[in-house]
Amino acid sequence: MTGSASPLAAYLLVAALLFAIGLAGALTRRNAILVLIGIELMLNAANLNFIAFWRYGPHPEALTGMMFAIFSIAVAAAEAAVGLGLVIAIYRHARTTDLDQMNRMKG
Amino acid sequence: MSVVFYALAALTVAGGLGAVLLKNTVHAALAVAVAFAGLALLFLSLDAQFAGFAQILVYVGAVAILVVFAILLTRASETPAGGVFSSSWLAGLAIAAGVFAVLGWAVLGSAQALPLSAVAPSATVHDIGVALVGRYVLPLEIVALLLTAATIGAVIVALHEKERTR
Amino acid sequence: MLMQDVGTFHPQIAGSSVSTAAHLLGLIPAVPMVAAGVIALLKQPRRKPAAALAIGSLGFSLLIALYAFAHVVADWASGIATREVVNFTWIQTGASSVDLGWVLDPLSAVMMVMVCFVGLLIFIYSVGYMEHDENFTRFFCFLALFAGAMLGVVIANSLLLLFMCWELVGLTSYLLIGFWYHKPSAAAAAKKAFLTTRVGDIFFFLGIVWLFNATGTLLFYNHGSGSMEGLALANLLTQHAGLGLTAAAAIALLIFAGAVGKSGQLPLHVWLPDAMEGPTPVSALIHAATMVAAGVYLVARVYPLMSAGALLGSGGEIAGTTTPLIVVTWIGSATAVFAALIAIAQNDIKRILAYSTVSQLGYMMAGLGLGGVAVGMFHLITHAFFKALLFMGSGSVIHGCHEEQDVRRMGGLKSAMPVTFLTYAAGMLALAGLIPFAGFWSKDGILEAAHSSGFIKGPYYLLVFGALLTAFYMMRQVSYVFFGKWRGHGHPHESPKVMTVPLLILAFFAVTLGFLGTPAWPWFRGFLEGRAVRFDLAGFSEPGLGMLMLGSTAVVLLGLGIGWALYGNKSPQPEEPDALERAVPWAWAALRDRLYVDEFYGVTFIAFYGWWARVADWLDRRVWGGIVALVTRLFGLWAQLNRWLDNEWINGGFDKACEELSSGGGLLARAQNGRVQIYLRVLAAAVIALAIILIWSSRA
Amino acid sequence: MATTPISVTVDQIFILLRDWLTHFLPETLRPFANVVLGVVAIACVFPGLFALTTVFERKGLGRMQNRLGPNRVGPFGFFQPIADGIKSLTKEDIVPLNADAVVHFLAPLLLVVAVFMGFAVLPVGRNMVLVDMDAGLLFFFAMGASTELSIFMAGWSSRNKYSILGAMRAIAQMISYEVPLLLSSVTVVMITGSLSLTRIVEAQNQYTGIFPHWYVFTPWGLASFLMFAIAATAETNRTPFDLPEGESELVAGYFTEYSGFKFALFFLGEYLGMFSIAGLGATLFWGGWSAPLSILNFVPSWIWFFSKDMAAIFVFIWMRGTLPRLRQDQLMNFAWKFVLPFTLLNLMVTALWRFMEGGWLRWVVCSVILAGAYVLMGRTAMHRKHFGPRSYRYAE
Repeated sequence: MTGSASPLAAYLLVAALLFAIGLAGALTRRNAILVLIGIELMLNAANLNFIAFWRYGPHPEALTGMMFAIFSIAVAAAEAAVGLGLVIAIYRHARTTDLDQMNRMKG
Repeated sequence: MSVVFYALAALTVAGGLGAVLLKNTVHAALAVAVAFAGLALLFLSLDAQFAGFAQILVYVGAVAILVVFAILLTRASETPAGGVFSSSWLAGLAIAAGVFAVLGWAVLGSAQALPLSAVAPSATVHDIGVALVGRYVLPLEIVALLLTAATIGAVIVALHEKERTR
Repeated sequence: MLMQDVGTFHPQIAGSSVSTAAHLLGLIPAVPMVAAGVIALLKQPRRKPAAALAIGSLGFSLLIALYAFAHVVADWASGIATREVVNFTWIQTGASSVDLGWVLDPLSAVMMVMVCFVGLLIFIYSVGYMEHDENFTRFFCFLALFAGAMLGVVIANSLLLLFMCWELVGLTSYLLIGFWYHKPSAAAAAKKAFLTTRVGDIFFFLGIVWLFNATGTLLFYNHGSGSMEGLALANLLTQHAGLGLTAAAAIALLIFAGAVGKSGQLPLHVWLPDAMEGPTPVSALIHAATMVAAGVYLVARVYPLMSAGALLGSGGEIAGTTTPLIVVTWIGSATAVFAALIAIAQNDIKRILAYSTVSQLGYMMAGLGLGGVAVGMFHLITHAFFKALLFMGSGSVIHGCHEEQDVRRMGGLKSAMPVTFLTYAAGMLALAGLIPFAGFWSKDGILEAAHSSGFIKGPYYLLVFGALLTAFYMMRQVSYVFFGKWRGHGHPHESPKVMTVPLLILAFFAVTLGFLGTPAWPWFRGFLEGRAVRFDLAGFSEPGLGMLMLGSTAVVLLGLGIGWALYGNKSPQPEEPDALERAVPWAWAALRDRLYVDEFYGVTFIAFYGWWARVADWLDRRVWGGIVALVTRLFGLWAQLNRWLDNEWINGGFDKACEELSSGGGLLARAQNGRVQIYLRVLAAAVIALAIILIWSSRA
Repeated sequence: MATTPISVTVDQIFILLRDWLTHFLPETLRPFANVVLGVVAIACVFPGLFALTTVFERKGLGRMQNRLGPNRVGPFGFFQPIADGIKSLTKEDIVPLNADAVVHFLAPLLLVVAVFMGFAVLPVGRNMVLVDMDAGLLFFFAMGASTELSIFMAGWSSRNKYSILGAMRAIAQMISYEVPLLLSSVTVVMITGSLSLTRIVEAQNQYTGIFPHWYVFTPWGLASFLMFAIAATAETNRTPFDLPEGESELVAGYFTEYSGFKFALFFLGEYLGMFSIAGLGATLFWGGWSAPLSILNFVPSWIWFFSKDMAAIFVFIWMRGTLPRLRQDQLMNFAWKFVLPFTLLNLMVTALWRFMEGGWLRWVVCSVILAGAYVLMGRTAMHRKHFGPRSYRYAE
């Protein structure tokens, strides 16, 4: 992140950091919703990578990275909706969102 | 790198850290909204206007709202007795740190090969629209299908079961 | 019905001279059949659509039939004997094929117009007659199905297609006789009709198979290669079938057996009087006008086969030399007298008419055998009209007398039911054969043919005697029903318009139809035989004809006179013995009991079947059952052995293996503990490992 | 300059003023200064309009309800907003003891900022747009979506059941109606082929004879506009969709626990939201700043924009004085079972319009489809009481 470094590297590092933070959240939080948030963060970090590579990549006019990010946003929205729906359903059933207690397959 | 970038990066990372570390679940959700907004601004700084606005619309406008709704519906805003972190949080943290180390190592290791700058590409809405219904029309349709399926699925999953409403 | 699907076949139309009328012919049976199908789907209370569909479909068929008839008449007027066929392949098996098709010639044209017209009138009549029946739609479904099948018989150009429709007709007859199936007598009558006709049909089917085997085709006409055309007939005449018969004669006799069954000839006539258990329109349509005439029509249709090898007279008349024709003649005339005798001693109004039908069918058969197609068919057509008229009239009487069928409990109806009386009288005089009613001309044709036959004289006397009897029993019936005093209960009333108008129309034809076939103007005969006719009073001056006509008129008048003398205006009470019974009680008892034919069948055939059934039952229980029980026991023992093997060896081994597997699985299951974060952690660790490997390897 | 007619000068007077002001500055600072001036203008004009609107609304509602309305401060009570402003600034700022103070403080700020952002892309006159963004419409909706989060923050941080219920209702309602709002706007985008609001206005600034090419005068445009108007009313929580602040049930909804200046900020945010969404509606369907008749082109474009905006505000007030409040389940059923299907159908019809080139036929076809669908859906919905029995799902 020195001044002489490529701006791409800086963006990639921020993305990596965000990814790691998201992963840490997903791995350490007990609440299922916050685990989902961590996963969203990881997804967003990947999106940042896509956009950064598109911006500094060899063929920006092909819009590949941009498109990937846009589709990824759409898919993430679907994922969030279904994921949270599942969490709510599980909560209704088990009265908890604690992942440590959510380890049974049988209701 | 400009001051703007550093500020935005700091904002984003701070939002992310807040999401992971804050004890209050709603605060964490709000923090993640900040991270999303920061990311949107980062997209804008990368000349990806459309993606940035889409990011705000989808993440701040919808996903964050969904998350807080889910939190309220599951009464997750009350801090649990056993702490907010999993019993084996240390292992998780170590692994996350390991991932960051590997990624950072990879980025820094190849930093010299990366381009120093590039002309700002133009990505007008028109270009994106043409690409979406041209080259990417199949993914577009599939995503449309996926979203429909996800909407229906989410509704069905979250619906009250009839006998439980009694 | 296959003809509906003509679009999916490829009609073999050899030559391009097939007219539109012939093409449209397939629709004639198809439309009522489709209507039957639609009616079958209607709900029970939807009476109006059901009746409208049935009547409309048959009306449509009538229009096409008239169109085809007009076409044939136009051809005939311009000197062409029409014979247009539309054939198509139904089944193709290797080199041979089973072909179906339909034919338009004068015979089928006349017949289909008659069937459509009489059928339509009876359909309309049924609307009134069945008004209060709860199964109204079912009735019209069957009627439409019958009409379609009957028309299929009429237009068929293939013995197979004819046979299919023939069986369909038999089925609908069964269904309609047993229409009031809750009456045990009706159910029994339906069964009897079905089984009795089946006896004839088996022979018929044998004949079909034989014919197909011998000629390779079942088409009647196929531009020279059909089974009723010269080549095939000549071939059949050269084959010998034993008993001194040629193959042609043998096949013709077999086919005639079918006609005997369907047309109620001796000895298979027993079902027809019982069939009167069905609703009266059914009796009129199926058991008087059309279906029973199908046997006659069949004989007419295969007439080339029947007469194969016969010598032709100078006027193209058949000289009646072939065995089948002799058999037909004798059976016909015997039936005519036999049934007329029984009819004398019956008291059920419809039963009298039923025996009269049997008798008249005998006339037709005799006419066919002696005088050729035109003579028999002419009587068939006129008979169809006046017999339908009589049945519908009797239906009107029954309807008006509150479902009373015993003639002794009627009387004096001529004032209560004037329209019915007048029309009935017209029909009765036509049946009796009084000049100038239709029956006179057609019956006279038969008598003339019998008289002029140079070979067999017996039938002539039988037929004349039959004519006397006919006049007598009809006079007896009319006297009982319409003259004298009312002896029933309640008050008789005239029937509604929907019933009387068809009666009037039929009565008109019963009076006038005969003029199509007078000796002066033998239009009908010319039309059927493809000869030109013109009006010529000289036709009456043939030698012997005048005497014959006078004689037959005298016979008829004699019969009517005896009848009037014995029964006219007497109004005997129901309990009183009949006038004839007082005279000759033993003969009366025999006639009343239908000459014991049913009883004879009862002690012979039916008893034999009963015995045979008991033998079969014993075999079934003791012999076959014992074998089955033995096999069962053996299998049971084998199964016990298997079970022991299963339990001790196979299951034991399996259990052991499963225990091992599950204890091994338990170890693995620990990894799958349901904690998503643990999974995620493993995943992330694996990513780290992979990334390190990747980078390391790219470095190296 | 000498050749430009006076009407053009009047039309562009604010631009000229800005250029005159910034030409004192060095070249490099000018764009920045232009933006600053624009922001200042927006920050002055719309709150000023807000002040005017409050007094007009209260007086207008007074008329409709057969009373006088405020008439004490200044001539005809026109200085009432000033008095209100002073009052709200000087009142004690109460924060409940249990409240989450930071979030409680941030919520109104975030709301006002997000709403203000929306004005950045709204062309209020010819050449008068702060940022002519390529994806202007998307930006507008992105900002609009952000307000929901601030409403949640306000409701949740107050630790009050009325607040949280109000916030939940508001968010559910806004999310539900955001879908038809977006979809009905998409029709305009389909026809114009651009997300830029200036381009959309320019596409409508054409005339056949003296009549303008406004989208509201096409079948699909009219249908879109009606759906847009319904959705916009719901988005801004105005009557008959003002359940989130239904005072008979929820005191004041999500800002029950706000007082003083923060309350004023919410009030401001709500009215600014009305201005912006009304301005967007005018821009999308009523030709933005373009004149209703070509002969009226001499009137400055910004006058047209603001008159259309104000006319829309008047309709809002009028509806508030006229219509009763819906029930929550009726509201949601209406959104998902009527408005959304109809906008989806309208989308199809718009595509049909786009591909049936010219001719009167597309007028007939599109009108018939839309009218038929409207009548059919409306009738069946009414007939089957499709708006459902009362359900407490949202209030749980």
